[in-house]
Amino acid sequence: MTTMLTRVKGYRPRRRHLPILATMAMLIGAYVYGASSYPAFGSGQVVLDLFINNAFLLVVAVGMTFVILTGGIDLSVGSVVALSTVVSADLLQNQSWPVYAVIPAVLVIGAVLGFGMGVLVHVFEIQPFIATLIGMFFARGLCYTISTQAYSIDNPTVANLAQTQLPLGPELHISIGVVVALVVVAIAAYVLYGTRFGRTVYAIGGNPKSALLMGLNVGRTRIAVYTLSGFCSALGGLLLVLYKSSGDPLNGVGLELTAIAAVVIGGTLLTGGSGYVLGTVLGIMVLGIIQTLITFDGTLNSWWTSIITGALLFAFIVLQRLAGRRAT
Amino acid sequence: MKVLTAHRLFWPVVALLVLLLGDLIAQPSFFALELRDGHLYGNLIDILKNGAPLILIAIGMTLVVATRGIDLSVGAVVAISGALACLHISGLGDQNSLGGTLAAVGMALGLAVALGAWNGWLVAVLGIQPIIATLILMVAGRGIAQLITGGQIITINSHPYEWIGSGFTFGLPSAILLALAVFAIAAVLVRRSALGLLVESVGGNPEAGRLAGLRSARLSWLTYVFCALCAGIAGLMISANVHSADGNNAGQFIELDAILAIVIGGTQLTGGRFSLTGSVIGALLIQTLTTTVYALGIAPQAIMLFKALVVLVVCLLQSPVFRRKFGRRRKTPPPSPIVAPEKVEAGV
Amino acid sequence: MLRMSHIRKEFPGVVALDDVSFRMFPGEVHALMGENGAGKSTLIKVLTGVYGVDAGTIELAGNPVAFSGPGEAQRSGVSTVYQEVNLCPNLSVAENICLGKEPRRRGRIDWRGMRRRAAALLARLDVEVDVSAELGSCSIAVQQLVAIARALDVDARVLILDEPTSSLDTGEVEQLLNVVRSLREQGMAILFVSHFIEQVFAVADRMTVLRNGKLIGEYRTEEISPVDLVTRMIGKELAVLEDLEDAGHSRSEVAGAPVFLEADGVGRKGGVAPFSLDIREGEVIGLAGLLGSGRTELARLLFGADHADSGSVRINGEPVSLKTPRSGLDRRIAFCSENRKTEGLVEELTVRENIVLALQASRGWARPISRRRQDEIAERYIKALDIRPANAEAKVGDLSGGNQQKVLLARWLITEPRLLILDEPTRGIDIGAKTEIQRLVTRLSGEGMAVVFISAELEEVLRLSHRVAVLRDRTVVAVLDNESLTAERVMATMAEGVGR
Amino acid sequence: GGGGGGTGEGGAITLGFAQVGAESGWRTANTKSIQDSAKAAGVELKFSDAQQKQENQITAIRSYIQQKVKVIAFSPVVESGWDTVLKEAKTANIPVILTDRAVDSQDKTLYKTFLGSDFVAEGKKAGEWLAKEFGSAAGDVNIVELQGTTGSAPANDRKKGFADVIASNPKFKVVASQTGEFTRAKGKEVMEAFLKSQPKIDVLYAHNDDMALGAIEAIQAAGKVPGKDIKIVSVDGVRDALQALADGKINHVVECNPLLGPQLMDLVKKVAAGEQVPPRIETAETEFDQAAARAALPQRQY
Ligand SMILES: Nc1ncnc2c1ncn2[C@@H]1O[C@H](COP(=O)(O)OP(=O)(O)OP(=O)(O)O)[C@@H](O)[C@H]1O
Ligand SMILES: Nc1ncnc2c1ncn2[C@@H]1O[C@H](COP(=O)(O)OP(=O)(O)OP(=O)(O)O)[C@@H](O)[C@H]1O
Ligand SMILES: [Mg+2]
Ligand SMILES: [Mg+2]
Repeated sequence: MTTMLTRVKGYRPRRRHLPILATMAMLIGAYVYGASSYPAFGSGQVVLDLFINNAFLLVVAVGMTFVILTGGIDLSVGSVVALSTVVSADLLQNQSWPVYAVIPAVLVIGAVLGFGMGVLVHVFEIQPFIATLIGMFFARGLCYTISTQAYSIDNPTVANLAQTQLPLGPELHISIGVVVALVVVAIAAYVLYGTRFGRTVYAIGGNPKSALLMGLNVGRTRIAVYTLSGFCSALGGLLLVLYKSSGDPLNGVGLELTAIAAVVIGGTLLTGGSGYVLGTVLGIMVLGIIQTLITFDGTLNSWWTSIITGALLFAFIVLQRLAGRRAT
Repeated sequence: MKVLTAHRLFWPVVALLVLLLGDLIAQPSFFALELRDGHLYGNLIDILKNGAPLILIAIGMTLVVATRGIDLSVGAVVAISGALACLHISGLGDQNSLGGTLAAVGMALGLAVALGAWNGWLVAVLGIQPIIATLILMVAGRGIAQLITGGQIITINSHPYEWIGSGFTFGLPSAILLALAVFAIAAVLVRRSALGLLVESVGGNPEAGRLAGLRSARLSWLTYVFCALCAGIAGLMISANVHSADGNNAGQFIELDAILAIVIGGTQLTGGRFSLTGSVIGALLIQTLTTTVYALGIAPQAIMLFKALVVLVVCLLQSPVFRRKFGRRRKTPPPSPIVAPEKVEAGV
Repeated sequence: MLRMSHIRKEFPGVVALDDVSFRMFPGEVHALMGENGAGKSTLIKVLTGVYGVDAGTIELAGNPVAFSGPGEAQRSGVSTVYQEVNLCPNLSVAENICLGKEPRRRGRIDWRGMRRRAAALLARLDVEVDVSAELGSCSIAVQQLVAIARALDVDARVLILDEPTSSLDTGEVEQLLNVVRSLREQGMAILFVSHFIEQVFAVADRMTVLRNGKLIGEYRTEEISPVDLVTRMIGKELAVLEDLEDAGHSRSEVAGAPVFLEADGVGRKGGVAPFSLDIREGEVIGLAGLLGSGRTELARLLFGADHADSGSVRINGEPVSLKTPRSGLDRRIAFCSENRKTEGLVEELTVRENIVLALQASRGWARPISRRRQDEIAERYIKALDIRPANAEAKVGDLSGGNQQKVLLARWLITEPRLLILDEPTRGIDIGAKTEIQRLVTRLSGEGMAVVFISAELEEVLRLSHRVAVLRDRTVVAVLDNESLTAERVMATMAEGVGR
Repeated sequence: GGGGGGTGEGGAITLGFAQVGAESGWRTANTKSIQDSAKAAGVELKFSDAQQKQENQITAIRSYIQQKVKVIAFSPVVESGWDTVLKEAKTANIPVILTDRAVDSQDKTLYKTFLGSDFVAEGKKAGEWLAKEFGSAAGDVNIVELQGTTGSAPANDRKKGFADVIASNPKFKVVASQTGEFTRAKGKEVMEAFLKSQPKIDVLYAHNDDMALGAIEAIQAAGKVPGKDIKIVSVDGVRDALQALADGKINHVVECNPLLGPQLMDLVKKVAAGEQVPPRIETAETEFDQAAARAALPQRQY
């Protein structure tokens, strides 16, 4: 007996791409608005500065994207960033370690912290929010025990790297941090799209119980994702070291929220299972462009700055939402 | 005994007691209570008084969390409500006038409710993810609070207003009495009516709730309003406690503490089952932790590490997996955590 | 091939398996039989390492094993389709089939190859869907088929199918059984769980019967008759099917009754094409159609779960707008969804809470149902539908699949609706309970309740309905009077759309 | 929105100012002073608020460079980590003025001048007052300290300056020191705990006025008299503190002057005109005792 299962393969709009498209359109809109209001805004360097200023955040947010895609959250990123800068500063300045030894050391510390949180989440079934909050307290506490003061790094290699400008054209340049960040984004996008690990991340976000029954290695992937986020935070910390040539235990206070906001504005669902790294890049651009617009305006006092930031955030999010709705 | 340890509030309560015991050992006079100016005075009273705002916010946020939401804007609402009330009172001819103070309180709470309605609208009507929806107010709200205070700290001198934050009634801090009153009202409202069940269903499986005919949007909207109202009251308390409104610092990072309290109290951030009593215990635990830090004289640099350690221990104790792995003393594997939470909760 | 000896598994308060032994041979289909809650799914989960055992041993091909989880079981050649659809709704059909064993090229997932392989596997089951569509947008039946296709993908030695046919139509079932037979030819050991006795007899070589977590016995198919089997499953004689068998309803029986609901040109773009239908009080309308023909979509429109973008609905002659489930509930329409897991139950809540949910929703939050009433209602329906364990405070998520289905049904029955829409209400329910439900439907319609009844089992539809609406390609192609209606006739209509 | 960058057509100087944030009344007064005096001096001000984040300040400075402002001024959130962006400013030929806090850069050519106060000196002044006040006291002097936000420069420096001075006399003992995060609420909460854990407190040293004001309430609630039973010294000199000083609840306030605006505008004009300026200018700061507080109160704006 045959069944007649002819289903029309008509055009089904790629609903999951809509938020990203909408965000992109709004970014362009914001840029055009900025360029028409403030002449200096139109120079390409303003866009490149967005990347230069946010390179470290981008790396952190990429790690966060992985975690959020599994339906988790990582609150420790800000503290781990701070810890990385403090450890780098301490090792370079006080212990006189060479740069090429400091980099792996810091990355390992970040990854180990992430791994620990992953174990808490997966093995002991502690809610991600709390497990990483513990990590947040812990890393920040370590910062303070190393130093309560910010200090400069005057290592010549670091200074060199920090001040290298890679020219992209007349009066246009980017920093080494941007290159690193873009490489991280590219790798992350590839991993999420093209590897088994990446797809498992999505599966866990979709339904962790099912993922387990489907025979996927949920435990390893979960722990790996937090380890990855710890690693990315440490890398972000290193980029911040390059950016500021200093270590500061107060670095990255509230950074976790900025990173989460960027990821979510980029269209990733906080419940997991849906989203793209590219969206995260756009999310960061949105936050960055809001800040840049306000700086260019330069007439707002402190509280109006907060209020207008909130209002612009609102405008972006609602427009994105409505665009997504309209088209479905 | 087994029933007792299986209760989901058992471990948080144990942690709270252990912490208090530690205080007692470190500082034998820790539990000392004396009567001063007709009211009780001592560390325990401080814990209750200073913990009251957190308790309130944790109660409000518990319901939001139960519907799978989160409210990051409570800190901003705290600042705004305190600022508005103090602004109004500072403009009064007679700051001690009861009517003027009541008007100020009414205005502040009214604004708080409006802010909650705004959050709820973004989440329930526009369907924006809660964390982002409330982030908007978290960012803008600080600005609004500072706009109200003009960036300065508004100092006031109003006895009726102070009562909210640092006054005493029946020898006990009025703040804790207020918080307990809100808790009692919320608990009765939630467990004596069907609200609790409906909220838990909406949080447990939103689509199922919708198909069962629940007005889930309205319900989650309401939870945001309630949460903001609680935050508003907390804002009054915090500002009344120091007779001043600080638009920038009041309620900073209180959202994190509240969420921590809720989770310690046994409510899952993924929504569904919730426990108001648990959240209250969680909040008390956090406040006790803060007071302990001061009582033990822990150096400021070490506070974070100490907090990390305590929270870690509490969470591990609560984790059935951890107890199963490391608590080999009991012969049968411990049962899954929730046995009959209903009875306890319904009893409040 | 596989031997499980003296297995014991205890959950808090319930002994799910008690000294159960079980074996499987290569090249044989082994059916695991038992009522709802007998312990079938638990046995399977114990076998594949989802749960640890409290006592007993498991041997695979002579070697003792203790899988740490489904992943390890899969790698050791035990491929499983669990009872509830356990897939990721956010991923595409192709991914769901290939997840964890994606074809790769130079370390990178070969997406095209993956889609091809998925399509090929589905074709084996005679399913044709767009494999790059999101799984969540597919009907539960398609999801079930996807889960089966996924299990076929491994070169497994043991294939376990836990109620694979619960929401499939005759056609798909036939196809699936063919696939099972061909796998048997290849020497695979297959464990098959189903509540459909005919299917079991059609395919199984050997059966094991469980009752209340205890082993009743192992039989070769030739040795046992269906009646014997049922008797062993439920522990007593069952002589109920007969009195319903040829009830043979017809439109004329309800001709005099007032029309309850009248749908005129109701439809939804991308859902069902506009249709018109009137339902009289006391009438049972069956919906028949093939997989994905739009029965569920039609039912959802009648309830207001989705809102229609054309047409109008009148209830008792008055025009009404059904835009939300709430509006349906307010008009005393009840809709028991086919997908109990995602659209039905709140797993964390108790049986009692799940049962009273819809009733409570319709009363509003301010008028709580007193705890005593709740207990009473729960008690009554636990008894009426034989929900096990008979504990109103058990978490619904811990119940066996069939018992969950009964809870969902109970939720809607207590709202005392005037129109009851049942979408696959008998999914995964054992014969005893199924008969009970059928009898209930007959009784309720006798009392004047209008019923829309959807079931993949055509016989069941014919047995209960006064009229049968046939859908094809999301269009109502015919509404047939049940008088002297035969399954063949309906099937012909489903296939070709021959008029009335 | 305002027009482009650079020197305005009418010859007005554009000043890009990157403020730390608005974390306290002190800071707000600082901002207001700068905004008001910019207006008065005819300087076009591009203001930005970094919300206590160095990254934001760097971002703002970069955007000022893009906008080609004439002069850049900023109050560094922290002292370290400015070399890269300051080099960019230097390359773009934009002079930089630091206000309020210095940076610890080795290369002193990266900025033209520093205008502000010295936190260490403030701590010292508080210590000196204490040494004078209790110099003749018999027995130990038990001090409790309310620190600012852990890790912040004012907290670190005010603690250090104070500690340096009192170290010379062994009878001064800091019996408890805890962070009050620069806020009244925390100041009160911590003081409440101190009052219970410390049997005898003679002096309270608070890193800012707000914490002292909070602590006063705790002291009163404990049935003690602030200013008498426990002497109080704090830093900043905001209006409420001077009032408390006048009322005798605080004993001494070291001023940290936020009203840098007029001085800054002078410097901006000079720097813009290419004039030479001294590398370091300390703001005029006093200390207040009760009489000075009474005198200063009527004019206090913040
Ligand atoms: N996780 C669990 N926690 C507690 N009890 C459970 C759990 N899983 C199953 N049970 C209980 O174990 C018993 C056996 O359930 P099981 O799912 O194996 O039944 P089944 O034979 O598959 O029934 P059905 O035909 O309805 O699917 C039931 O009484 C059920 O309530
Ligand atoms: N061309 C198609 N592409 C993708 N999905 C389709 C297509 N046609 C139908 N569907 C899916 O099939 C379902 C429509 O049928 P519906 O669920 O109403 O079928 P049904 O008759 O109840 O069949 P069953 O429940 O047995 O699958 C919808 O979930 C719809 O998303
Ligand atoms: Mg089962
Ligand atoms: Mg269907």
